[in-house]
Amino acid sequence: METVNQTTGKDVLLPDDTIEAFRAKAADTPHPRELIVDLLRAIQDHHGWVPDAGIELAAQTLGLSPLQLEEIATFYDKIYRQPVGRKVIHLCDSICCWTTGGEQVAELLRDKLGIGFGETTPDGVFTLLPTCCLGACGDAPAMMIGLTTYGRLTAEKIDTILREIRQQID
Amino acid sequence: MNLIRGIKGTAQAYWITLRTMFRKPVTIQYPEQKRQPFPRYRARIVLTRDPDGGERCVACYLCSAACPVDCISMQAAEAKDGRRYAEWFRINFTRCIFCGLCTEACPTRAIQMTSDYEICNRDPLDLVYEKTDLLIDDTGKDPDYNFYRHAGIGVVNPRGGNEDEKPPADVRDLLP
Amino acid sequence: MPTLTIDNKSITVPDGTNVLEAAQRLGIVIPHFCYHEALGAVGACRLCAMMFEEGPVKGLQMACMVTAQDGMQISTLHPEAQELRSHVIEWMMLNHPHDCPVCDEGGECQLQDMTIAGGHGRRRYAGKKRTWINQDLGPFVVQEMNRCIQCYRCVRTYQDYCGGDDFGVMGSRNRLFFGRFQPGKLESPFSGNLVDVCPTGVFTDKTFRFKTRYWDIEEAPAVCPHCSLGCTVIPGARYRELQRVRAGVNRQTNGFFICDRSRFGYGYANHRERIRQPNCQGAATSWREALEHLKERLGKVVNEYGPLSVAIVGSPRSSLECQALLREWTREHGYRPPLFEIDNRRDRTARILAAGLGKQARSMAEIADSDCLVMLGSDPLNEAPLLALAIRQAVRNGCHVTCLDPRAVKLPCAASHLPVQPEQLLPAINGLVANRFEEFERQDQLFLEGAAERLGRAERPVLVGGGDLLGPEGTEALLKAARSLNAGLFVTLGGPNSYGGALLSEDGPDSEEMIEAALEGEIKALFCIEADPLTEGPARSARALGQLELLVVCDHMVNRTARSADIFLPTTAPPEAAGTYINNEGRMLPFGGAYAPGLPLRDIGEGGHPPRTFSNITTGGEPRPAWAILATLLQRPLDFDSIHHGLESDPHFAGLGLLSPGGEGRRVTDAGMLPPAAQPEFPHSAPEGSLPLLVVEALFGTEPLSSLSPALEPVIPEAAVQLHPTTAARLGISDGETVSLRTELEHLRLTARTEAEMVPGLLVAYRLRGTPLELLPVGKITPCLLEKGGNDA
Amino acid sequence: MMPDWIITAILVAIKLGFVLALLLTGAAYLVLAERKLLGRMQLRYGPNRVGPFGLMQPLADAVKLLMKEDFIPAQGDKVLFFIAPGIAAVTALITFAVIPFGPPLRLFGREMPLVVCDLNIGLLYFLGLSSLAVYGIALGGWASNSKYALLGSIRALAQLISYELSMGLSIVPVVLMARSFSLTEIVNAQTHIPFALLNPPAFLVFLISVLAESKRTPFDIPEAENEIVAGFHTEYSGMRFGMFFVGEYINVIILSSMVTVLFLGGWHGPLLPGIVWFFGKVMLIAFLFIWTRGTLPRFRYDQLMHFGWKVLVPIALLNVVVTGAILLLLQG
Repeated sequence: METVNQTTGKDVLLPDDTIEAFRAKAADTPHPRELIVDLLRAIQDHHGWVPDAGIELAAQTLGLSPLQLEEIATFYDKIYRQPVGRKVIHLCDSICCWTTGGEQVAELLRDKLGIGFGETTPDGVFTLLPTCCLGACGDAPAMMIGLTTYGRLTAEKIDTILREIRQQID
Repeated sequence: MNLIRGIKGTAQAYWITLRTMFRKPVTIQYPEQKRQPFPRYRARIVLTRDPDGGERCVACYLCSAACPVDCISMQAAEAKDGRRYAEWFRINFTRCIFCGLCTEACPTRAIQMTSDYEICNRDPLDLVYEKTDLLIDDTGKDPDYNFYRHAGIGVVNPRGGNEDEKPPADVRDLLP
Repeated sequence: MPTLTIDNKSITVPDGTNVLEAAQRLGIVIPHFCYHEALGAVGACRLCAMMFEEGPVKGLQMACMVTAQDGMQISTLHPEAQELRSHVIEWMMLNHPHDCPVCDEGGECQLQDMTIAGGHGRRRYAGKKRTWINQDLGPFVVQEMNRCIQCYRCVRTYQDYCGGDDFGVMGSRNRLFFGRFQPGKLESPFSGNLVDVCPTGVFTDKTFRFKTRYWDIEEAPAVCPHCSLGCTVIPGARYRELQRVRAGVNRQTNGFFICDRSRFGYGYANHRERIRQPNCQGAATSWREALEHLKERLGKVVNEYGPLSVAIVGSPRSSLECQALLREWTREHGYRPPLFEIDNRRDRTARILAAGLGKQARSMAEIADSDCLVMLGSDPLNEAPLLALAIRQAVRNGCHVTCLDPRAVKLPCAASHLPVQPEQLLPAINGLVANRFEEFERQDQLFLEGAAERLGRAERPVLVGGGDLLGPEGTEALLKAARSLNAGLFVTLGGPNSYGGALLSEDGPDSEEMIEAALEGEIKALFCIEADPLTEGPARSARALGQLELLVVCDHMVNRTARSADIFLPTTAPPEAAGTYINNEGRMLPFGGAYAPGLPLRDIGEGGHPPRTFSNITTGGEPRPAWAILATLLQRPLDFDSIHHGLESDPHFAGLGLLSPGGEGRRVTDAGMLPPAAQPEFPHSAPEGSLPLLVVEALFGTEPLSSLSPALEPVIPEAAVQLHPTTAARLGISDGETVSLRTELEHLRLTARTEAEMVPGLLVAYRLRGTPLELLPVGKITPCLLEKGGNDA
Repeated sequence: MMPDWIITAILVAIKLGFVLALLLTGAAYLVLAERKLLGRMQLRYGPNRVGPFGLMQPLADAVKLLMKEDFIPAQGDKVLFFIAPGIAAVTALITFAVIPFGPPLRLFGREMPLVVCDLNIGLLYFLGLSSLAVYGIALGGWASNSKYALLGSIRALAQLISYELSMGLSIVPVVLMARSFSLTEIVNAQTHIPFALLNPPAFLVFLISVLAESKRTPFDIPEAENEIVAGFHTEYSGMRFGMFFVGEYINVIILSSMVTVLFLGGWHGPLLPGIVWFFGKVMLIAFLFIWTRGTLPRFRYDQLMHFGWKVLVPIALLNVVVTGAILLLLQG
């Protein structure tokens, strides 16, 4: 993934061709607002999180005001408006997970990663966030990393998952 | 019988007034003799300061609204640090009836009453007190109370820094 | 028309009324936040719970979400409903700070009222409260987010009703922030309505900050004097200072909202340079002496040159009462008939409209209800902002808006805009009737044919015109078009009482004739009542005024004419006295005086502190209503009854005396009236290489009263000339460059701004007060030379 | 030797001067005495700041009244408004002309009766003037153009008319017993026994009627301050009010004198000089007036009328008949 513009050396939020694609799509739709989430996710995929400049870029691309983007961006907790690690752990803290040992899982994760909720590991790999429900009550306790949901968490399972991810990244 | 009772009753009344005439009057000769007011006696109004030495009055106009004789007037203003204060504050003591409704209305404990009742004067204008005349260097009752420590405006402490407040929220925060 | 019973009281309400409205009609107070008559109900605040005991709906329901139906039996006092309400209000109050003493909303706070009405008297929550860092929202509105109870009224007003897109709600759940993406000025010209609509103190008026409590302010329903729409406003004053203006309710005109020009443009009444004492030749004097002097000088002129040597100029800023007395005065003494607008173009436009409007008249409420709007030469956001809001409501209801205008007309809603040259407006209007557009290019023809087709199909079409651009001829054509298309007509005029002046002047002489007479020396004395011929009048006014022997000016603001007056008589500003305006649809709207004039306490010179000596005399309390000055000169009683009685003998004004301030007003009766004779305008001879310059009104900075307001200074636009990019490219000018602009009389240096949506080949400039641009007549084409640079000037 | 008429004139002037001075200072100090006595009855001191024991208070009051703003109601009848206090004061003053306040005195070799004018119909003169005094009040209330003043004067009219009847009737036995209308004759008829002892009912009725005539408590409904502000003189201020005020207190002196003359034997009394007896008795009655004011509350209007017409008038009438019958029997 290329995140730095080779000529200017600045952070690039989104490659130019993707922006153009979105611009063309926006011109075609009667309500460009429907593209907001897609565009914000695209920026997030590319840049890791959505900075203010990302909101402004998206607004300009879709012909909307930055506020209209920000309304959506701040509404969803899976759109990150602050820097996060390369992988974000969403740990479910809803009732089913809680009754099946969610608290212990949370404790375990905090210990293993050495961070609290809302924090990022010093190596910039993991960010730990609570989330209200992952829709995986049947597999409680559950967490989500990236687009993958992991259920029936145990200490060993967590160890394996974290290790695998670290390996992937390296 | 009625007649006798009537005559007797009338005569008794005359006797009482006559007898009273020879008793010692209860009048206190005021300027020469002075009376010590009771501890809870409430008269002349003052403006107090908060424990940090700032003016307690936030010029909310509630005392002037509560005043039945309209003797309080003021103008609110904003200081650089966001504190709302009285640009000027005036009590016309020629009108004040010391009813105490202003102190009851005061949400910041700024306006309080003292037991000084001797505020007569020959020139009515001398009884129009301005803020400099009213403001004292003391907290009066409730010595620990400071409105701005509870109001959430961020004057005494930064916003969200008061005892009963959470730190400022941020919509861009990652945590829910 | 269902009939329902609420708390054992029966009421029959129109179809579609919700139960909350029905209860309000019965006078039952039920706490609510999210419901607002203009915004509708969303059932979000959960506070208006009522127990539905019998009928089609059963159980505990939100009253605002239930449509009234026959046979409903509802109790507002049911214990369950009361308990729910008290819990809901307690939740809402959890995070609300205890800062009412330092909150400007205190005393007129819906949250205070509803908390008590909801049954929550004492806070039980002892935990920590949520706090926020506020944003700076510009010069008009202060934000204090800690007080927010998440009722969403602000967003629904700003985005849905007013069409702004820079303010909204961010975050989710218990962490909602109502504000902008970044701190900065709220861009919508209706941002001030947040102050009115917020039920608590999150948004308060910055210009009114910490000034006064609700119970101390002197208020009266009034009519906004800043454009011709006649919106109801409520000015409020304390210590002889006009301190704020808030929106009044008039369902026929403005509804519940007003624009920022109306709300924050009130500073003219407190203007420091306002002359508050009569003066003769610049020396202050008393009323008695000034009037004696006036009679003497006037008598001398009349004796020497006859009564026809006296001319009178009234103004569209004056009340109808003043205008009526002016006419009587001239009739009684045989003076020249009065003029009510010195700008000839605006004068004739108003008279033609007043003579012909009749059944085609539409109110703003009817515009909001229209299904097809065609706008011709009208730029509502700049000329009459509330009209834009009415148009937006129409669009929200499915109306299609077509806009023909040389300018880049920006509307807070979708509209199809065709830039046309100013002189193309007339053929376009005629074309709409005949459905023939030969003079236009092929592409434009298609656009216009579409508009004509929609107009023909529509059930409630309205033609919206801008009087300034259309001019007398255009207005006449539009009138004919409206009649033949059986469409409504809504034309904005020059001033708040242009219509009244037009009704009174009928086919009398116009300013051209008067100036001509003055130049020939026939006029020796000129009486200006709230009029400023040197600024607003024809360019020759200065020369004409130089020939006078006596110039009398009655006004409440200082302007060019007032500065050169022989006798100056101070009048009251609109909020200081009662009167009547007739708005551009012919609606008679009386207004009350909110306070008596006087030098504001703040300006007396003791640092805002009231003087320690008491006096019976109000400092600077000399200004009198213009009508009262005239009544004194006419030796009439100083009350409205006799004036209204006199006016009502004219069938137009039937029912005037029955109206009261703050009501919906009443449209003037359509009665035969002679329009002025048609007089085609001859364009100026254009020098070689010149470009047509169109001078127009702007939202801020061009209207004479509001432009004196210090609160509006930060938003007054730069002195600029707008031109199409192609035009700019031809001249080699780029955006933001300083250019030199030469007209016959003036030489200006302006910034050039390119504007892609306007018509090519035309220059557009705002008629900014205090710049030489203010001398150029509005709506007229002035030929001018535009050059790059202009550093030499 | 001076001509006779000059001596007469000088004597009359001396008497007039004496009487005037006496009445005016008497009235002034009666006010002070009343305030002092009422004060003591209410456990207060009364005025004690001006001069020793507050003795200069009347002077201070006079100065104050003279300096006060003289106010005339805008819609009032100016002429009547001017005249009314004068009528009240003057009628009170000239009533004293017929009252003998001591035994005849020998001066310049002539016997001088201590009465300004010894009319043989002195009693009728007194009754006539006391009826005239009503005009001052009635006109004052009318001219003020104020509802309180008007109400006060209407009340005064009704009250004075009612009580004049019983007063007149209670005098009839006195005339019967003294066989004269001359006040000097009446006094002389009581050389040994005062009529108060001979005819107590007439004395009581007269005393009560006289209280009512003076419009003082308990008969002060014409100026009942907690109902109609100050009654007929509500709109009066300054010296014009002062004249009403002085008139009232002179009236008290005169009515006390009349009680003395008609029932208490005038100047007759053992040991002390006659004039001392006379003024002693007057002061006693005046004290009774003040004492009554300190003791009794005000009547209600209907009680007042009831008492006058249904109690006093029948008693007085019966008394006339009984006295007449007894006198006839004694003669026969």
